[in-house]
Amino acid sequence: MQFWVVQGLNSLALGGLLFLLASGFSLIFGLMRLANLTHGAMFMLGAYIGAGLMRSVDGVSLWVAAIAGGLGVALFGWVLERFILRRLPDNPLGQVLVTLGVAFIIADACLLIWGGDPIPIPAPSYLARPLFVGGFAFPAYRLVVVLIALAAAAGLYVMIERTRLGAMIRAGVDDMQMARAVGIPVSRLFSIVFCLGAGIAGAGGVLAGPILSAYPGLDADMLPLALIVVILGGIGSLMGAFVGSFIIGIIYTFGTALLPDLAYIILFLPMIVVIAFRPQGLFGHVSA
Amino acid sequence: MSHATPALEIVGLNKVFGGLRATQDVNLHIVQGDRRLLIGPNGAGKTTLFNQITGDIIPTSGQIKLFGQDVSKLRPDQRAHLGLSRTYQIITLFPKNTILHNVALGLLGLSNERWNLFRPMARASHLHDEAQTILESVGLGAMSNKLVSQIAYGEKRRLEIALALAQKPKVLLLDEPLAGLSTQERLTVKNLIANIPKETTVVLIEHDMDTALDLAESVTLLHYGKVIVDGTREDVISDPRTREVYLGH
Amino acid sequence: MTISRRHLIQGAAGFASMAGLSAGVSTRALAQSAEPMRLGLLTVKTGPLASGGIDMERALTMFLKERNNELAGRKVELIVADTAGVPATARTKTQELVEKNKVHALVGPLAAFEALAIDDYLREVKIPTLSVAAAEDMTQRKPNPWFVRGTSSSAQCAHPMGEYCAKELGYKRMITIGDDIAFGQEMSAGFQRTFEDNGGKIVQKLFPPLTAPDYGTYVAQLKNDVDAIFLAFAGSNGFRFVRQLNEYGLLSKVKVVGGMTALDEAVLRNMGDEALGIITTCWYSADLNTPMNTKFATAFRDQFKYDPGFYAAGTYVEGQVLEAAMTATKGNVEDKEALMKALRAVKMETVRGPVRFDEFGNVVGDIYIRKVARKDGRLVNQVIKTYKDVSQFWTYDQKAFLAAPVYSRESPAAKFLEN
Amino acid sequence: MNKVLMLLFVAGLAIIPLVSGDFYINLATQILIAAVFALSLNLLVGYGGLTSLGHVAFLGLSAYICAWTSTKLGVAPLVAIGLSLVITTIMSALFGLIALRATGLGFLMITLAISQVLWGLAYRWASVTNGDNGISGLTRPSLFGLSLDSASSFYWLTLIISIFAFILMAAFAMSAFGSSLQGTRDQARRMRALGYNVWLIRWITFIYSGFWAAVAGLLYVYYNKYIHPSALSVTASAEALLAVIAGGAGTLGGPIVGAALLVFLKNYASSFVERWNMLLGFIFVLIVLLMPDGIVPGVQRLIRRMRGAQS
Repeated sequence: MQFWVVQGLNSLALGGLLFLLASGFSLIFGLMRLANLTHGAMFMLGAYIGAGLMRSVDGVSLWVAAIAGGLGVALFGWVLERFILRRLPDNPLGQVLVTLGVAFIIADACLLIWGGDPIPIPAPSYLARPLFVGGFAFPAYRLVVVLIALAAAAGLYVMIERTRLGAMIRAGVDDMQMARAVGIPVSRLFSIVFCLGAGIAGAGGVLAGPILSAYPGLDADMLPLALIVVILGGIGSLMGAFVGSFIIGIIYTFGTALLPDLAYIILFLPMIVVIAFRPQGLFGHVSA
Repeated sequence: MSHATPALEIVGLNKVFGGLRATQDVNLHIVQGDRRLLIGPNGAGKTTLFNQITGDIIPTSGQIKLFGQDVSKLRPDQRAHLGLSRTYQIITLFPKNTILHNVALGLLGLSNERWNLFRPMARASHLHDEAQTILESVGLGAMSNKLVSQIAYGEKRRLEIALALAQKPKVLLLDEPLAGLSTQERLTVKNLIANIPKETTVVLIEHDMDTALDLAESVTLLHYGKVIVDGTREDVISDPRTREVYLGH
Repeated sequence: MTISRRHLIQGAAGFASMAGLSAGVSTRALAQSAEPMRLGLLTVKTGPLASGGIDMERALTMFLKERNNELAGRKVELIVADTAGVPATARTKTQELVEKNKVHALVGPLAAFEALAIDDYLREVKIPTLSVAAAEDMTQRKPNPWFVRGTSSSAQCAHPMGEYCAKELGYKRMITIGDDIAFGQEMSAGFQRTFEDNGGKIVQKLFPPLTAPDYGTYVAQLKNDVDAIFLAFAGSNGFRFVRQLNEYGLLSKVKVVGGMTALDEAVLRNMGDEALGIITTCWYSADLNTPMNTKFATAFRDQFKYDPGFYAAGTYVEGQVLEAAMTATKGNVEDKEALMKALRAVKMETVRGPVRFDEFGNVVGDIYIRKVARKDGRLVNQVIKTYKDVSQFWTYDQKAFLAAPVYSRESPAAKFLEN
Repeated sequence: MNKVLMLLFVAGLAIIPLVSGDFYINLATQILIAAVFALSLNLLVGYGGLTSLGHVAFLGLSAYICAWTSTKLGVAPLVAIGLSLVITTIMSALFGLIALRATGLGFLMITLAISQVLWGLAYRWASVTNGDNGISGLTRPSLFGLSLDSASSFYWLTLIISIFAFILMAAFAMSAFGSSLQGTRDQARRMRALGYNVWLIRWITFIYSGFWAAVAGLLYVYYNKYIHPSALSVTASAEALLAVIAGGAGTLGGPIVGAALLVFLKNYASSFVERWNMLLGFIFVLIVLLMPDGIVPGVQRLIRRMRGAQS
């Protein structure tokens, strides 16, 4: 009983964390058709900015650090989009090279600035205690991560479905040429969406900090997860990223517990099955 | 081949996208050597019909027969080997290659040489000679070494047709071959189409009625994925339903 | 800041004089020659293992600087190579140090798989190597004659810990959890062996993959009817695991003990009160109260603002061992057989305490049981018990030990697992 | 003219062991191995438009099979080599069946997933792979009684195999089949209408590419005499992919230039530049900004422009 309850909550918490990681990736890919391989590094950069800030300035709360991390990485994303990626439309191989190249730079810069040791990001003290759920202890902060992910999903949903910006994004996702033709400022839209995606990754890195900490290699650990979620859920689909995150959370948590020998491959097998039989992902319309 | 067997026959064809019925119970009977014009307003399902004939889109139900053979289950490349060929409304060429190479690819597709993993393509001189001849026939012979990305739009339109002709098709589907051309260019392409050998069956989608009707022997009017009128040129033109579809109520 | 500390080979002159040397040249002449001793350091300065690698470089540089870059009257030129923690790169870098820089001896590499990747090459080129890599078989079933390890084998510190847990702490039922690499498996196996030989039972063994994004799912699997958990983690994983135990409120319910890298000084400085009271085992502690270590640890802390841990102290010990051996050969490093013999004959007091070497080149020395405590505001590993003169074979018969298969996930078999 | 240059280049490569020390010979050997591997990946990425992020699967598979059969089963080197090539080629045919269900990002991910599954097996299936300890103890066979233990003899063998590999892969790219392959990259739909079985063309390419990756794997394992799961890591795949793109995907010289650049930076420049990872990143960004198609096409364009300016 305890196993199922606690692991169930673990699945949700990991799912929430993955959504914070993958939603920005999905957003960027959906509109720009750009596989942003810098995404893991942006997540790590956010975590380090947050950790550095909380460590060097007294009294900075996690929430302030998350906003700072988000803004910092969004700014970085703006520079990357404005000065490099914009020159590479219709050059997917060039995009691969440049996004991986920038990821190398970020990883090495973080090592240079913050050193090789892991830096903890403390949860707010009122969330640092475990909470009792049906008699079982569970970390309060992990439950909050689920709530944050739900709030982020709701916020993104409202933005995409109810706002003018969202309408333009949807138009661009559906048919870029048509969007251009009806006068949507596509290049400005790209900048905004890339910044937004980067910002979510940065803030996500800080918010995941109390669970993961900031450490060298966080980028490489996270990038495949973002890709798996997005591929499984369907590229460019917010709903897909959301459901994909939680499915991966469940598969990983229960898979490693019940089939420990498959721990290494548990994340990749379902993906192979999904792509092989449903190349567009569970919720995608376009083929991957 | 007896004349009773149509070159292209479509039986009870349906295609549903989500809730949209793009093709509704289409039946067509096109005899060998026919010049068939498909007309209909935008969104009538003309290109969707082409895509089902070539196999790019799998129909929801119904049959497609080439010279009596049911090809509904065949892949597009297998249908090409049975003599089916097409052009595209949106230019679909190989932009990084020369015009000559484009046509040579068209020739290679039906030759077993395409499976040769080691003989250099550059040494396949017979392919290039034949491609050159085809390019001469569409008036592009002088520019065969230019890259597709370097030639004018009208020339690309002609290359589209040359590429299809290289396959020596028995049934040729032309999707708006005159789209976007100047009056002068239209005339050139029209002559090109008119000179296609008579034994080739041609199905044509075209909005430019003046030119297209000259080329056509029979006409099919599609509307909302359905065949509205089907018959000889004169019959369809004079049919009141044609007027209704094009002029509104 | 990006200027390298590495040196280029000094040119053709150095090469020619090297080539001209023969074994017959008197050692005195050598010690006085202008030719410096070239020492290669194989370390990791990029990627996830960089933390320990940077400490290795800092400690060795500090060691040489304290001696004015002179060991046994011979100038020492240090050449540092970054293996990036990749075996194939480690091999190339070793070749570079040996063939291009013509080093006389090597310190490093950091990780076991790096040591294994260069194992055959070291035998081929016969370069005395002082490593911190803990792989058991490098000094057991497949000993490399050019290898000296002044730190410990993977299980060397875990052996006394198993006995300590069973005898002194009175634990009966325990869980081991560690990285799913040879290092973690060998440590868990060694702990299990002595713990069970002293009446304890290992009822659960877990090995999360190195790349596990989060230990939550493993924390939730831990059996709750046990006395304690033994951590066989390396790098920052122990730190992350302990933090997550705390998150789940388990740190107050179950005792935690650890292997030699579970709560190293390197991660301790980033931890809080949750680490207090955790007992770990290692061949070193920055808090070790000997004059030599106090001097070293203080100097290191003054310079880098944190306590030296496993990698820093280990490399410093290797430096001391090398110096002692060179003193014995009167500065002759060209005669590699002699240097190697001298290295293995070293018997001395180092910052970790007294060390000597067994016939396989592995250290015999003191192992400390340490408890995390707060001292002058920072967390330290306070020594609470010392096991004297511990060998890699513990108290077992060496022949029987070597006849059994090397420690692994399955060996020795865990007889008391409950599921 | 071009042929003369090529011959001079090969002659230059052949005399490297006569004029330099072991370290540089070994560096050159590694460049050749990386180049064969990058060339094999280039068939997929450059000529087929199929961006694989898991190509090390084949290098690693063949290296592991060779190491395992040689050291644990004790089979003769020729048998081990044969088994590695045959099994890896068969596996690439099987993996191709799965991977080619997708194109674009889906293909990238599924190849990544396959290589990660193999990586996981290499770590976890320790009874065969020795897990994290890797398989060591492989010795180089001798060839017609000639020992391959010295750096120069192994270099020459690698050079000969690399030249063969280059010729056979270049012939493949320039053949009628290669033209078809490039057609499927640029305009898959039209190719189908022209009578080409696009899927089959891609599958054959996938297998052929897997075969040459297996050859690179054999060279890799005999060079290192050691194999570790890190040879199957995403990083290793990404490095090869970056080499192909940086040098110029879809050109014959590109992957060689890219592989040389990467091996050089990783193994040599890292001795002088402490933050060489960052340098590598900046070089990639610069290449993309200055020569978006990669170094080889970029330099070719530059030369054409200079010639144009002269005349």
